[in-house]
Amino acid sequence: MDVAISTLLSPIILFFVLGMGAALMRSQMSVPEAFSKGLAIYLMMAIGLKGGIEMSKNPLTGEVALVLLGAVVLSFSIPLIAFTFLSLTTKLDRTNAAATAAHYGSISIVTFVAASEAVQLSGLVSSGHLVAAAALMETPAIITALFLAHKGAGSDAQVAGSESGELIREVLLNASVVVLVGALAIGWIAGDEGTQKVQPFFTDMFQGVLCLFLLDMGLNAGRGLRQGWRQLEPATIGFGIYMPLVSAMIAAALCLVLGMNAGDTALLMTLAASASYIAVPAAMRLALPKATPSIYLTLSLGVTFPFNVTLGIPIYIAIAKLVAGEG
Amino acid sequence: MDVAISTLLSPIILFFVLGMGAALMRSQMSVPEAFSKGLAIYLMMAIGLKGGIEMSKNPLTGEVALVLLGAVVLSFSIPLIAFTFLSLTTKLDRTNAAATAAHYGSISIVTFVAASEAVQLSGLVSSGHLVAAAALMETPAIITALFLAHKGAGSDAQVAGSESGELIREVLLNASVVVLVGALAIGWIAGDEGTQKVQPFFTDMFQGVLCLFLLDMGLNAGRGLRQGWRQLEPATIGFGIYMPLVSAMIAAALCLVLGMNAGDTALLMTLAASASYIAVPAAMRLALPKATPSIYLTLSLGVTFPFNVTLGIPIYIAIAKLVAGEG
Amino acid sequence: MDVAISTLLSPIILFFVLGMGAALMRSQMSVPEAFSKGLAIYLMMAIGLKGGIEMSKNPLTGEVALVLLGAVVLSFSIPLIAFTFLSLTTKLDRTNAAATAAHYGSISIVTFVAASEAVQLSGLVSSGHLVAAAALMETPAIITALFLAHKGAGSDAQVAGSESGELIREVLLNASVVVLVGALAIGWIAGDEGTQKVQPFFTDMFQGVLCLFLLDMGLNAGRGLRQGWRQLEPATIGFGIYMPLVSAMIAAALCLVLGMNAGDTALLMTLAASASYIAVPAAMRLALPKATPSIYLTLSLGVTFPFNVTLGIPIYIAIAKLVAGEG
Amino acid sequence: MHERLRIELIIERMAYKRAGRILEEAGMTGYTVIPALAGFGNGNRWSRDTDISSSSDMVIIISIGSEDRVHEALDEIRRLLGAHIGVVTTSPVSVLRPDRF
Amino acid sequence: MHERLRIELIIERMAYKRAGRILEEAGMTGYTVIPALAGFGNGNRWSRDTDISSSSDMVIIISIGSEDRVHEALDEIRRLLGAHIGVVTTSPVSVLRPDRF
Amino acid sequence: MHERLRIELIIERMAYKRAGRILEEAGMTGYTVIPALAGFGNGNRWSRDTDISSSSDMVIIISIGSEDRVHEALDEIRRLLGAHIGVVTTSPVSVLRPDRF
Ligand SMILES: Nc1ncnc2c1ncn2[C@@H]1O[C@H](COP(=O)(O)O)[C@@H](O)[C@H]1O
Ligand SMILES: Nc1ncnc2c1ncn2[C@@H]1O[C@H](COP(=O)(O)O)[C@@H](O)[C@H]1O
Ligand SMILES: Nc1ncnc2c1ncn2[C@@H]1O[C@H](COP(=O)(O)O)[C@@H](O)[C@H]1O
Ligand code: NA
Ligand code: NA
Ligand code: NA
Repeated sequence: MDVAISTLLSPIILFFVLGMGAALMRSQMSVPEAFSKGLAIYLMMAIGLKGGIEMSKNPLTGEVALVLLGAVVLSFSIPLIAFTFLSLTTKLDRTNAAATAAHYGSISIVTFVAASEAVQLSGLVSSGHLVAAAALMETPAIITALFLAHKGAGSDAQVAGSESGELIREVLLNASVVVLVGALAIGWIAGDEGTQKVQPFFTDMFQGVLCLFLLDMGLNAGRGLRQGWRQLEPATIGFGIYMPLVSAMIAAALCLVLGMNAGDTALLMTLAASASYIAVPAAMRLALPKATPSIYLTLSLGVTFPFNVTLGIPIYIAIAKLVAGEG
Repeated sequence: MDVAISTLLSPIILFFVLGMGAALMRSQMSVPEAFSKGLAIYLMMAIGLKGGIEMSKNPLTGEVALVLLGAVVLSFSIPLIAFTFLSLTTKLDRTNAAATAAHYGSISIVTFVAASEAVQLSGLVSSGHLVAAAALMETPAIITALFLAHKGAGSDAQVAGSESGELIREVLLNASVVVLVGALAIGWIAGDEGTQKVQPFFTDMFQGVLCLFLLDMGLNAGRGLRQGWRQLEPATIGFGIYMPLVSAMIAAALCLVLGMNAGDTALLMTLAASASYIAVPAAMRLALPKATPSIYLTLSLGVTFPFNVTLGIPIYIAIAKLVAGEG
Repeated sequence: MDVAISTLLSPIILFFVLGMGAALMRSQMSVPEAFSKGLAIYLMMAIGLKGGIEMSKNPLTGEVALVLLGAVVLSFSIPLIAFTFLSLTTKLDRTNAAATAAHYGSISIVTFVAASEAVQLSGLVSSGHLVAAAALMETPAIITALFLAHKGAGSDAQVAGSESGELIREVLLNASVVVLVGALAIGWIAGDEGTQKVQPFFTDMFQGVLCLFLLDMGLNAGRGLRQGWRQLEPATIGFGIYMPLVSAMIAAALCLVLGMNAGDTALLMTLAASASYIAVPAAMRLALPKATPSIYLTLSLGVTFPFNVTLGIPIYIAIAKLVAGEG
Repeated sequence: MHERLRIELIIERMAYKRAGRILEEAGMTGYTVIPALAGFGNGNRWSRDTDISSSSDMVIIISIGSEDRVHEALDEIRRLLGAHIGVVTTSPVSVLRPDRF
Repeated sequence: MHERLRIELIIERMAYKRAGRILEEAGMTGYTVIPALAGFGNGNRWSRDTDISSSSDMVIIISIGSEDRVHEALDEIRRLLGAHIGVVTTSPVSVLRPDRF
Repeated sequence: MHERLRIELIIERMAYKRAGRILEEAGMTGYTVIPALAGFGNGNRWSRDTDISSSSDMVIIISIGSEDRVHEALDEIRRLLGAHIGVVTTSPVSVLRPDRF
């Protein structure tokens, strides 16, 4: 509980709350897009490097491979569950339900980072390959969602002007995937020693930059919420809260089977519970342009993200401790 | 004197001079707007956090409350004096005189930071609540100026398309106020310990980022001056030099009454002497669109800012030592 | 050899390779222009300051002055050689040959920084005034190139709308020159002690920021190469590889004559070998607008830069050791 | 193709929301705002990157609509331009999907 | 001066490359893409700086060409706008160097 | 509403100040410069974010003025476009406050 409170009162979360509050009170302040995109690239480089450095310290075992495989399976399958819930409980059409489901199968790297901090604060340990899991979970959900959207929709003709391969490039080579996977590999190759000189920038600055980024995310989430909530029925908003819990429980079951420790369990639960708000929206604009961005974004950034970083993470950590028997 | 020179030769001031020189020599270089807006947000977060952390170390006393109240009174009243001087000595019309007066009642946070450094270099101590004073002084001057502009101007009709509340939001929830007050509160809540992990970014980097920002300010001030000085009569330019001294003396008197120490006195004098060049211009475009930006900006950014950071601050510190009897 | 490999596996180079690979695989990711321009200014400030601080430790001797003079002579004369090669071996017209030659006489500051790291890794020492040499080499090549382009071309009429002095300002007061020379002077004036407080930002962060910048350069180089290589004949591409070697050998001969140590020799060779991709292209658009940017840029950024930072620098260091008898 | 009016409003950045509200109230179905990076007027040159206050920043608002609505908007825009810096032009354009406007 | 058509396509950012390919295939000799920073449509306001996903970002594509080519492009653009958010207008303009288009 | 000419000049960024001076000298009362983020011409695509040299960057200059002044400017602009990359178009527009131009 103490940990939960000190997580909630950490500067990172407080800056998010500040941004969200300012936006809800209709402050006109904003962080320039070019600047926050630059910060996002920094954050992904830092996360990737950190994961790679940690992975370089241990050999890649069969267990690690199993965890990564499990992560991919989660990303493929969570959209099926999400889609089912959305179809049964909301009025979203097939396209919007599929597009929204893709977001929940994919991940939010900032939520992952917030969980890593909280895990560490709780005195648990976690391993670098969870960063690899995060990178691997970005994409599969999109494939499931496209399958769901097109099933039964007949074969739609190609969008005018589209080019073969453009969607695959967007999905497999978007900035998150390139930077996360690339930095992971670089951290792995260069190791702790080889990255010594870049660590002041990527390690010492990390928490501070995150504060600035979360201020911006709060502004974004708040503004999105203020404008978008009218478009969401209560059942859809509810989905934004219970779906992360459902995904987290599925991940917890998987971790139990794989015998993972509490720290890694909490992180994989968080990855499952988190919803994308950068990579998947971009892919959806290309692949399912008729889906409505304000629905999936308001839900993912305005409802699920704030829920996860405030209440969700402490819950996932508590459950992870029980599941791993480290309570 | 030694301190004055080492202040003048500090990298921060030298980079400002570099930028100003380059602009006056008509170099075309510039710092992208999105980047320098990002840096400005960083600087305000860092200043707010630092002030909040320091405030968290001492209880809020009645004296502190009095200082804050005094700061607000200064911000409300300085525009009256500035307006009187401008009306008597220059040909500026009522609107321009009022708009300019607002800038001098409000504050420049970068000037405040430069003064904080110089105060420290002089071996004086200052307290965190001066940051709160800075935040509180941003806004009241605007209210006085609107009152001055509209008095006797008859009741003007609302500007087409304006919305009730938009001006109040701009004035009370602009980026400076939101970030400064928010970070101050966060620093206060989280305290020294809770902000340990973000201090490498917000404390260690601060001076360096300031150099970069001041290079940009120099470029801005130089270009503004090169283009705008022809629009300013000598009496107006003179105002940009003597008004800060007048405001500083009023603040010094207040500090004497309140029995403040030399460091805090120097900072409050600097706040009084400094003129806004971001928050107030924005508010003026909304509230007094007929005032001419090139007048108030050239004066505030091209004349008063350079005066304060080079000559002004050493003067205020010297006077503050006398006033506080710490000379 | 070991050093060569550890240079190649340093994070800086690996991030460049990552960016280049992503672009060649047609990833759509990019770093916002405003952000990377901001980083470029930071890098030049940091390099200038470092050089200035080091120069402040030693008196300016006649030898230093000779090295600087030699650097200027190199920048003036390399374009003559480059122009001759291009005229003899490629189909480029006079204007394009001259514009390209200007790039090779000028320098790339990022290549210089990469060489500085490698020099240090090799256990060699180098001096601060090589930064001054870098700054001095930015410009002379442009003058030679303009002379080459206009010789025999008859006197062209002035471009419509051009203003006397605009070209000179662009050439002498562009961002690289202003920031590099300015920061060098500031580092020199303030010295090691005076810059203590800004060193966490400009020294500790440097390597990390460079990684981010090189990721972007890789994206730029890869995209340029993918689009531009069809416009380049094999002989032109060959020039992009052998010209740096030629320039480096000329610089080596000069260093031998001047009796410079191995570290400084390696750096001056690198400066001679490197080709500009920011300052000179901008000057060429003003001075020789009819030259084709995709030719000189693809060559400088897509061919010569990658060659230098991977293979070139280790070669120059090896030769420098021989030349200086420190092998 | 069908005929509509295109209104183009070059206006200071701080005032663009006011202009937007006027267009919305006149029943225009949409508008798009683009940033300017430099300009000249009244003998002065400005540039976004060297105006830290953003107070000389201009934007351009483009809106396509029916002639009636554009003219309805123009009355209020004339009032707006009494207070704020700006230039407004209209011109006829052909559109593809006329029901959208 | 010679008469050409100017096509102006306000379209979501993620779709601009598709629009560009259509223009290229119709034989237009060039186009230029400019960023929008805010807008309004369908009752919603958006702003680039507060949409971290960039999914409401719009751009404007401007292309000058001969009437034939513009009309050839318009057919495919109509199809594109069946899927993507956007507005297209055309208008006649005078150009200096007609052989360029 | 009164008739004026709108000149739209798509030109490389490094040359915009030259174009601006031409407009000023022709007596145009103002112009506004907007940045482009990408484009296509001569078989090549460019994009601002992946051109570190900015040498393919284009901007668009928009200027409203009387027919006489625009035509005066066009002569020099034709010369400018002999050296620099660019496209120029003019079109008639209606303006609100004719005395401004
Ligand atoms: N005739 C014009 N054509 C295009 N833009 C203009 C014109 N006049 C003014 N502007 C723009 O409006 C700004 C303010 O102009 P002014 O009100 O004349 O000071 C200028 O800096 C330009 O960006
Ligand atoms: N009539 C219009 N004129 C100019 N821009 C428009 C118009 N309608 C829509 N837009 C732009 O297209 C975006 C999406 O519009 P909509 O498809 O109506 O949601 C808006 O946010 C505007 O940026
Ligand atoms: N027909 C056109 N319409 C709009 N923009 C054009 C056109 N032709 C060229 N451009 C712009 O001018 C740039 C250079 O074109 P070019 O001179 O053909 O290489 C292109 O990248 C476009 O941004
Ligand atoms: Na998920
Ligand atoms: Na003040
Ligand atoms: Na060179």
